[in-house]
Amino acid sequence: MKLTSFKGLITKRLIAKGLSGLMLAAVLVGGGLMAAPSAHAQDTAPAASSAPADSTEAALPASSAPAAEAAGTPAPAMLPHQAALTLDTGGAAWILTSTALVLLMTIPGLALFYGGMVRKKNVIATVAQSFAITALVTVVWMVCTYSLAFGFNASSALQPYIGSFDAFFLNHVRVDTAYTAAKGLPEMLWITYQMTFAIITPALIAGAFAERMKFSTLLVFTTLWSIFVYAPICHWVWGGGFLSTAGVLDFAGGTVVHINAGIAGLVCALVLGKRKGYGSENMAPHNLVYTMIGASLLWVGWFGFNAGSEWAADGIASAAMLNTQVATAGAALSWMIVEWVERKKPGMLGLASGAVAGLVAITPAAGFVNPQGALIIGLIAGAGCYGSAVWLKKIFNYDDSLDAFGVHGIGGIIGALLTGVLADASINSLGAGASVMKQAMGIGVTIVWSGVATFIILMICKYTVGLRVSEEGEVEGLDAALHGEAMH
Amino acid sequence: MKLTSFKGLITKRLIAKGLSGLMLAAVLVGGGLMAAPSAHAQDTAPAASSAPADSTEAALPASSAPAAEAAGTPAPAMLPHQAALTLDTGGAAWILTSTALVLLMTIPGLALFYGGMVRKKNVIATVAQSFAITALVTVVWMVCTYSLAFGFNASSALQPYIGSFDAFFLNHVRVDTAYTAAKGLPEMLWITYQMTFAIITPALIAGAFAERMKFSTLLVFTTLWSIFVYAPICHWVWGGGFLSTAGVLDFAGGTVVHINAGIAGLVCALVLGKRKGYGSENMAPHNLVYTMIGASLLWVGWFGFNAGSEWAADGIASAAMLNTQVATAGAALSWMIVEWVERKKPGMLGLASGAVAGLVAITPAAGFVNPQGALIIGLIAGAGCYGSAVWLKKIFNYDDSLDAFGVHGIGGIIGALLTGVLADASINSLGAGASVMKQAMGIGVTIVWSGVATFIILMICKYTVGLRVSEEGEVEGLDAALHGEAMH
Amino acid sequence: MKLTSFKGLITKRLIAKGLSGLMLAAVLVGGGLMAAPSAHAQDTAPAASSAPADSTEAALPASSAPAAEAAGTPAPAMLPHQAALTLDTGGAAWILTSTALVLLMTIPGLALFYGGMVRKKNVIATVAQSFAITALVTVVWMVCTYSLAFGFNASSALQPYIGSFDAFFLNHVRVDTAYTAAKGLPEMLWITYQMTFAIITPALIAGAFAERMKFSTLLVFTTLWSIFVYAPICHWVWGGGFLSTAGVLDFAGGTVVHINAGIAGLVCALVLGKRKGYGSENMAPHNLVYTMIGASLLWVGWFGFNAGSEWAADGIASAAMLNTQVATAGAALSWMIVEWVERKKPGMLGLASGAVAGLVAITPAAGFVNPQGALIIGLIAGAGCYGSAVWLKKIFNYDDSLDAFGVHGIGGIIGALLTGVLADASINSLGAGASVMKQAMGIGVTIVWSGVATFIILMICKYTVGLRVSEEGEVEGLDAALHGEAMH
Amino acid sequence: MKLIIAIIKPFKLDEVREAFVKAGVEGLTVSEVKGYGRQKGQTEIYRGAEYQVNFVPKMKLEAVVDDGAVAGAVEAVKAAAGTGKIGDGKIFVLNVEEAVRIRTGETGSSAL
Amino acid sequence: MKLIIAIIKPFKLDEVREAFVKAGVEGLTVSEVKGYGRQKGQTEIYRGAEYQVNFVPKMKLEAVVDDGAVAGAVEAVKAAAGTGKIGDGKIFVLNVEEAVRIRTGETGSSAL
Amino acid sequence: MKLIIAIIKPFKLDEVREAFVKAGVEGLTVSEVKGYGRQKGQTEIYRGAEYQVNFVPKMKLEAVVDDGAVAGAVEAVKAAAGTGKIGDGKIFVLNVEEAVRIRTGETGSSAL
Ligand SMILES: Nc1ncnc2c1ncn2[C@@H]1O[C@H](COP(=O)(O)OP(=O)(O)O)[C@@H](O)[C@H]1O
Ligand SMILES: Nc1ncnc2c1ncn2[C@@H]1O[C@H](COP(=O)(O)OP(=O)(O)O)[C@@H](O)[C@H]1O
Ligand SMILES: Nc1ncnc2c1ncn2[C@@H]1O[C@H](COP(=O)(O)OP(=O)(O)O)[C@@H](O)[C@H]1O
Repeated sequence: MKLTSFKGLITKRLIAKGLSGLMLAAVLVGGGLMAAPSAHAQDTAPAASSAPADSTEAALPASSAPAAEAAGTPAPAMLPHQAALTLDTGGAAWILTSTALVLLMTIPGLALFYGGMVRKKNVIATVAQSFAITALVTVVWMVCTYSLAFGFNASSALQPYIGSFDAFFLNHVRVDTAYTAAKGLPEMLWITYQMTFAIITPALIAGAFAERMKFSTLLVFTTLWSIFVYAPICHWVWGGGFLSTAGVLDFAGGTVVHINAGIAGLVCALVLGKRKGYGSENMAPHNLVYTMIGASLLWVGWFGFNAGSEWAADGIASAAMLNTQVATAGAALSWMIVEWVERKKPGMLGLASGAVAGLVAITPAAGFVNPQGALIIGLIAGAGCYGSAVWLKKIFNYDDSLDAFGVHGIGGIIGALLTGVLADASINSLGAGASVMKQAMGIGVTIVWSGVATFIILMICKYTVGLRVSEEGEVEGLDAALHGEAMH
Repeated sequence: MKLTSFKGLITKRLIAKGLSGLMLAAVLVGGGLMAAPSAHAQDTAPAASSAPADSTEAALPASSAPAAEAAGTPAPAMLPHQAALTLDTGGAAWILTSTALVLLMTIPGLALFYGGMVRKKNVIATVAQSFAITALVTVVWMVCTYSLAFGFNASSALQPYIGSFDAFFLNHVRVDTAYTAAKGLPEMLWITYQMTFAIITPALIAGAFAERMKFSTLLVFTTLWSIFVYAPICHWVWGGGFLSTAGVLDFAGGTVVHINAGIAGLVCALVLGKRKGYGSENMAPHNLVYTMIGASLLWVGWFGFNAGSEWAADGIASAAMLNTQVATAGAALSWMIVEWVERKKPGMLGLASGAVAGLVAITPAAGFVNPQGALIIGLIAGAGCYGSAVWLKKIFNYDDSLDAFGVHGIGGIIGALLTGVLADASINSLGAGASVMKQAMGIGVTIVWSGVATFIILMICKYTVGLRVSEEGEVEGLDAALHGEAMH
Repeated sequence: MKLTSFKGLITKRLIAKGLSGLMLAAVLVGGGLMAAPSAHAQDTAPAASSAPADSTEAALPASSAPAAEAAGTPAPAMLPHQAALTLDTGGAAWILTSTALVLLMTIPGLALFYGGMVRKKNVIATVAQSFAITALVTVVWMVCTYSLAFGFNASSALQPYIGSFDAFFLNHVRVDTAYTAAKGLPEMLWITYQMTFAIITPALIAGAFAERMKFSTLLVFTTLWSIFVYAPICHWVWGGGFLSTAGVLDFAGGTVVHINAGIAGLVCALVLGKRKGYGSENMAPHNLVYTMIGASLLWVGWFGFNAGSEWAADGIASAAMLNTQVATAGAALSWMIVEWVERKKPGMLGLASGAVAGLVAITPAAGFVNPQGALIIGLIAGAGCYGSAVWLKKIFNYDDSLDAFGVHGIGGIIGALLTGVLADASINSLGAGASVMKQAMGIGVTIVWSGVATFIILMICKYTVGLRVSEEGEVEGLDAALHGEAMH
Repeated sequence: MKLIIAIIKPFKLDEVREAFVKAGVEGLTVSEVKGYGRQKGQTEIYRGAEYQVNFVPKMKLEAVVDDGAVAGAVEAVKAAAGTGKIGDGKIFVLNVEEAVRIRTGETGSSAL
Repeated sequence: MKLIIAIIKPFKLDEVREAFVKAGVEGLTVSEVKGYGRQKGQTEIYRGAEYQVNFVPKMKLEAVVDDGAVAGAVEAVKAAAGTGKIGDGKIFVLNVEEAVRIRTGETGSSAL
Repeated sequence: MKLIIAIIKPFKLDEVREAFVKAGVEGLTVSEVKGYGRQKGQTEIYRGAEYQVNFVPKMKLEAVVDDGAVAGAVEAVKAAAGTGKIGDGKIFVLNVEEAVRIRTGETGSSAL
C-alpha cells in the first residue's frame, strides 16, 4: 500500500490539527502508556490508519509473522512515534536496498572521493576518517540520536524543537513496530535507513578540514556534532519539528544533510586555518582514479538516498530516480563547460565535482519536480558550484580543502531555493504548498544553528583535545603521524 | 502481476494484427489526441488492458497515490506507447535496484576495467571517457533518444523503423503512466532503466579507440552515434520495430548493445589507426587491480542488466540471474584454460576478459535458456573470444586497443546465434519461436547499419573536430595533454 | 506472504515428525515419482502448504506466469526438496538484490581486502585467487555441490549426513519450483543466492596461505574442499542435516562459512609453513586504500548476507540489518581502542579488521538477537579478534598471513556462542530454543570435520600438484612467477 | 667543473633548489632515494608484526657547476638544508671532465 | 674508464639505449629523475588553485665505458637524444678508478 | 675519499647493506634503478601482444668511504651480492674531492 508521507501530512494545513492532537496523545502517553496507542491511532488519522484497520491488515498474510502473532495477544504499549507495522514487502525490499546504497556512499564512496583529492602522504588518514565516522555515528545513533531526532517529545512545548529520550538504546523498538510516517516499513529498517543519513553528514564536513585535523579530535567533534547539530535539525525538518509544520520542503536532505554539512565545513575551515604550504606547495589531487570511483559510487548510491526517500517503490520514487540522474548529468556537463572555457581544459576532477554538485542540488527537489525542472537545477548547480569552489574560495581566501562548503553548502542552497520555484504538484501533491520564502526560512534557520553550534563545539575541542596535528606531523604526512601506516 | 513481455507479444503471429491496429490508433492520435487513449486501449489489447480494467486497477490500494487521484478526475490523454500504471511494487523494487546496478557497470565498472588496461599516462583520460559519456547520454536520452527508441510512431509506415517525436524532453510522461510492455512499472522508472543501457553502449566502443581519440571528438561522436545508431536499432528490437516483429530474440541486449558496440568499435579502430608505438612499445595493462575491480562490478551489475530485463521479480528473472552466473564462470574458466595452454601462464587479465566474454554471450539468452545451456554458451564464448582477441587481431593486424570488437562483437554474435539453438520453451514460452535464421538476420541488419552509420559519423568528426590527439600529446600522455591532470 | 523458516521448523520439536514424514515421502519418491508431490505436500505440512492451497495461490495474479501455466497442466514430478513456487515478489526482489550484494563481497570486496594487505609484488596473484575461486565454485556448485548440500537424500539414514545426487547439473530444477524452506522464492534464485555463500567460504581461506600457494594447487584444493567440506557441513546445518535437527542456531553462516573457513585456514597455515622472510622482512600491507575499499564492500554486501538470510523483506530481515550495522560498528571501535592503547596509534588496518570481526561475529546471531545484544557481540568480537590476530599468532608463532583464522575462526566462535546466550524470542520465535551447549556442539563438530578433511585434502595436493611456489618465485613475486603480469 | 651531490630531507627540496639558484646554478637533477645512516627509520607495527624500517626517504640533488661556483653553492646548500637535527644529510663533490648540452652541442661550462 | 651520465627526455630512452649499444656499450643503468633547468614544467590548475611545477620528468642513464669508447658514445647519445627543443638534456663525463663484475670478480675494462 | 657505486639484484639489498656496515661504512644511499646488460628482462604477453622488457629492476647503492676502507668494502659487497648467476651486477669506484655533513658542517672523512 502507498505510504502516507509524513512530510506531506504536516505540510497540509488541515493536518495541523491532527499533529496538535498527536502532541496531546503524546502527553497522554506520559500519563498512561496503556492508553496511548488507541488515542494516538485516532488523533493522528490519517497519519495512522484507525485501530480496526490495523488489526485487519495485521491479519493479512502480507504482514510479518511477529505482527501476526502480536495480533493474537494484546499488543504491547507503543511510544507516540510508533505505529503497528503493516508490511509493504515491495517497499521494504527497496528500502533495504536503499540502506545498503546510502552506506555505500560513505564507505567506500566518499572515502575515495576525498582520499583521491589529498596528497599521497595523507590518503590513509583521509579514508580512515570516513570509515571511523561510520562506526562512531552508528553507535551514537543507537544510543541517543535516533530518539532525539525521530522520537515524539511527550511535551507539546518541546516537540517542535527536540525529540524524546524514551527510545535511547532503541528501547521499545520491536520487529512489529513502524514509524508513524512510514507504517509499511519495519521501524528497525527505518532506523537503519535514517542512520545512513546521520553517518554521511559529518563525513562530508571532513572535506573542509582534511589534511590537518587530529584523529582524536575528529572523534570528539563528530560525537558532539551528531548530538547537538544533526539530531535537532533532523527533528525540525523530518521528525515533526517546527520547520516541517512550517511547510519547508526537503525531499531527501538538502537542508538537513548538505546545507548543514556545508556550513559546518566552512566554520571548520575558518577556525582551523589553512594547511601548511597552502598556495605555495602543489596540493593537486594525487589519485583522480580514486576520486572517480568515489564520485561514481556517490552517484549510484544517491539513488538510494533520493529515490529511497519516498519510503516506497512507486511512481514518485521513480520520478526521484529519474530526476537525480538528469540533474547530475546536467551539472557535470555545465561544470565541465565552464571549466573548459576558463581553464582551457576539462578535467576529471571537474566532471566528478560537477556530478556531486548536481546530486546535492537535486536532493531536496528529487520527488517534487519534473525532469525538465531537474535539468534546470542541474545546469544551474554545476556552474554555480564551480563559481563557489573556484572564485568564492579565492576571493575570501580560506582553505576549504575539498570544497565541502563550495559544493555541498552552495549546492544545497541552490537546490532548496529552486525546489520552491520548480515543485510540480502533478508529480507530488505536496508540491502544491511549495514557496521560496518557506524554503529560505528553512535555509536561514539551518545556517544559523549549524554555524553557531559548530563554532562552539570546535572551541570545546580546541581547549581540550586540540584541533590540528603538529607541524612536523603535517609535513611528514598524517598517514605516518596519526596512524603509523604508509602506502608502499 | 506478471508483466506481459512486449518482445513476447510481437513475436507471436496472432498479435501482428493488434500491432497494425496500434499503428492505426497511432495515426488517429495524430488527428485527435483526445480520441487516442480509448482507441489505443481497444486496438492494442492485450498489449494494453482495456480502459475499464484500468480504472478498476487504479482503484486498488496497490496503485500509486497520483494514479488513485487520477482515477477521480478524467485521465489526461496518453501517447500511444503509454498505458496506465498498475503498480507491481515487488517488480518496481527490483527494477529500481537493477537501474542502480546497470549504472554501476559503466561508472565505475567499465571505467576501471578499461582504465586499468591502458598505460599509466592515459588512465585519467580513459576513466573520464566513461564518466563523460554517462553524463552526456543521459541528457541526450531525455532530450530525444528515449522518444525515438520507445515512442510509437504515428505513421504505421514509419513505426517499424523509428519511434516518435512526441516524447522529446520526456513530454507527456507522468508519474502514473507506464510503458505498454511493462504496465507494472512507472514509465519514469522504465525511462531510467533503459537509459542505463543507452549509456553503456557508446562507453563500450571507447575501448577500441582508447589512448588516442580527442575528448571533444568523443563528445560529438557519442551524441551523433546515440541518435543515429543506438536509437534506431533499439527501436527495431525493443520498441516494436521490424526486427521484433520478425521474431528476433534478444533478452537483454546482445544485439542492441554488444554486437552494435563491437562493430562500431571495429570501424573506429580501423578508421583511427594504431596507437603510436603499437607493436614496439610495451602497452601492457598498467594496473590489473583496477581491471579486476572493473570486471567484478561488471559481473555484479550485469545481474541488473540481465535479470532486470524480465522487468519483474519472478522465476524468469531468477533463471536469467542463474544463467548469467553460470555462463560467466564457464567463460572465465575456458579463456583461462586456453590461455594457460598457449601462453603457459593463466593471467588475471585473461580471467577478467573471459568473464566479460561470458557476460556478453549470455546477454541475449539469459531469460530463454536453461542452466546447462548457459554453461555451454559460456564455455564456447570464453574460448571463442580468446581466439578473436588474440589471433584474429594479430592476423588482420588492427589496433582494437581494449578489444571492444574482440570481446563484445564476437561474444555478442556467439550468444545471439546460440540463443536460437538453445532457447528452452519450458523456461520462457517465447523461446518456442526461436530460430537461428531469425537471429542471423538480426545480427546481419545490426552489423550493416552500425558499420555504415558509424563510418559516416567518424568521417563527419574527422573533417570537423578531427579524430586523434597530436603526436606529442599521445607521447606525453592524454591525462596531461587533454585534461591537464596527472597521477601523483 | 511470510516464509516459513526451515531452520525454524526443524528446531521446533513438534516438527521432527513432519521431517521424518518428509524422509518417508522422499523414499516413496524413489518408488513412484508421480506419487511424490501429494505425499510430500501432506507429510511436510506446514513446511509445504497443502496442495489445494497451492493451486489457489497459483491462480492469484501474484504468482509467476510459468506457475500459472503449470496450474493448468498436471504439475510434473518434483524432487523431495522441492515445492511449488508461490511467488513473494517483494521477497524475491530483496533476495535478487542480496545475491548481487553477497557476490560483491567476494569480487571485488574480499579480493581487495586481501590484495591490499599483501606486498605489491603479490597483489595481482592475490586478487586473482578470489576471482578464480568465484568462477570455479560456481561451476562446481551447478555440477554437484548444490544437490549434495540442499537435496534431500532418499535414504532417511543418509539424509542427516549428506544430500541427494538427483539435482546434479541442476537436473529437475524448473522456473516454477521452490526450495521447501522458502516457497516464496524461485528455486533458481535460491540456488544462486546459496551459491554466493559457497563461493566466499573458500575465498576466505585463501587469506591464510596468501603469498605462497601455487595457483594450480588453489584450483584443485578449492574443488575438493567445496565437495568434501563445504557441501556436507552446509547440509548438516541448513539442508535438514543432523545439526539443524539438533537445534543448532546459525542465522546466516557463522558455523558453515566462518568457523569452517577459519579452521581450514589455520590448518593451511600450519601445513604450508611460513612465507620466506617472515619475521625479518617488512610484510606490511602495501595499499591500505584497497583494504579499506574491500572492508567497506564486505560491510555493505554483508547486508545481503545477513538480512538476506531471512529469505524475505520483513521485520526480521530489518532486525538482521540493524544488528549487522550495530555489531560491526561496535567491533571496529573496540578493536581501534585496544590497538590505540597497545600500539599507541589507531590504524586503518585496525578499523577495517575490527569491522570484519564484527561482521563475522554477528552473522550467526543477526536474526536472533536485539540491537543491544548486537552491540555486546560487536564489542567483544572486536577486542577478542584483536587478541587472536595479534597475541595468539605471536605465541603459537604460525603465519596466518591475513588472519583468516584470527578473524573468521575466532570471530565465528565468539558469535556462535553468544547467539546461544543473547537470542531474544521477541525478535525471532526460534530464539526460544537457543542453548550455548547446542551451539558448542555445532562448533565442535565443524572444527573436527573441517580440520581433519582440510588436512587430508592438503596432503593429496602436496603429493600430486605440490603446495608452494618455488623459492625464487616467492622472492620474485607471485604476480610475475604465476601469472606473468606486473603492476606498472 | 665539479659535480655537487647533495642528499637532503625531502621537505627541504624547494628551499635547497632556491639556494642553488641563488648561488648561480641554473640547472640540477633530483632523484628520490632511501638513506641509511645515523637517523633510523620509524618502526612499522601491524597486527602484532613489528618491523624496523632501515631506510629513511631522502632526496638526492645533482648539479654540475663551474669550479669557481662550487664553494658558494656548497655553503648555500648547507645553509638551506640544515635543521640541526640528525639526518640532515651530506654534500659530496666530484670532478667532472666534460659536459655537453645535447640541444646545442656546446661543451664545458657553457653547456651548464 | 669513464662514467658517462646522460640526462634525457623520457620518450627518447629506447633510441638512446640503442645508440649506446651501437657505440659498443654493453650495459647501462637507468633511473627516473626530475630535472630543473631552462625548460619549465607545466602549470597544474585544479579548482582555481594554480601551481607551477618546477621539475620536469627526465631519465638519467649511467654507463661506464673504456676511455677509448667515450668520444663515440657521447656523439651517439647526442645524436639520438636531440630534438633541438629546449630541455633535451646534458651529458657529463667523470673518471672511474675501478670497476668490478660481481659475478666473476673481473676488474677493469673486462668487467664492463 | 672514494664513492663506491654498487649495482645489485634487489633482493640482495639487506645482505649488502649489512656487508657495508660490517666493513665499517656507516652510511649509504640507495636508489631503485633499471638495468640493461647481459641479463635480459622477461617477456610480457597479454592478449597476444608480446613485449620483451629490455630492463631488469636493480638497486643502486652509493657509499662514500675513506681511501683505506675501499678495498675491504668492495670485497664485502662482492661477497654479499654474488649469486654466480648472470645479472649479479657491478661495482664502480670514483674519486671524491670533498664531503660535508650538513648538520655539523664537518668536512672530509669526519663527515662520513
Ligand atoms: N657515507 C655515506 N655515503 C653516502 N651517503 C651517505 C653516507 N652517510 C650518510 N649518507 C646519506 O646521508 C643521510 C643522512 O645521514 P645520517 O648519518 O642519517 O645523518 P647525518 O647526515 O646527520 O649524519 C643518510 O640517510 C644517507 O642517505
Ligand atoms: N648544471 C646541471 N647539473 C645537473 N643537471 C642539469 C644541469 N643543468 C641541467 N640539468 C639537467 O638537464 C635537464 C635539461 O636542461 P635544460 O636547461 O632544461 O635544457 P637544455 O639542456 O636544453 O638547456 C634539466 O631538466 C636537468 O635535469
Ligand atoms: N657498463 C655499465 N655501466 C653501468 N652499468 C652497467 C654496465 N654494465 C652493466 N651495468 C649494470 O649492471 C647490471 C648487471 O649487468 P649484466 O651484464 O646484466 O650482468 P653481469 O653483471 O653478470 O655482467 C646491469 O643490469 C646494469 O644495471
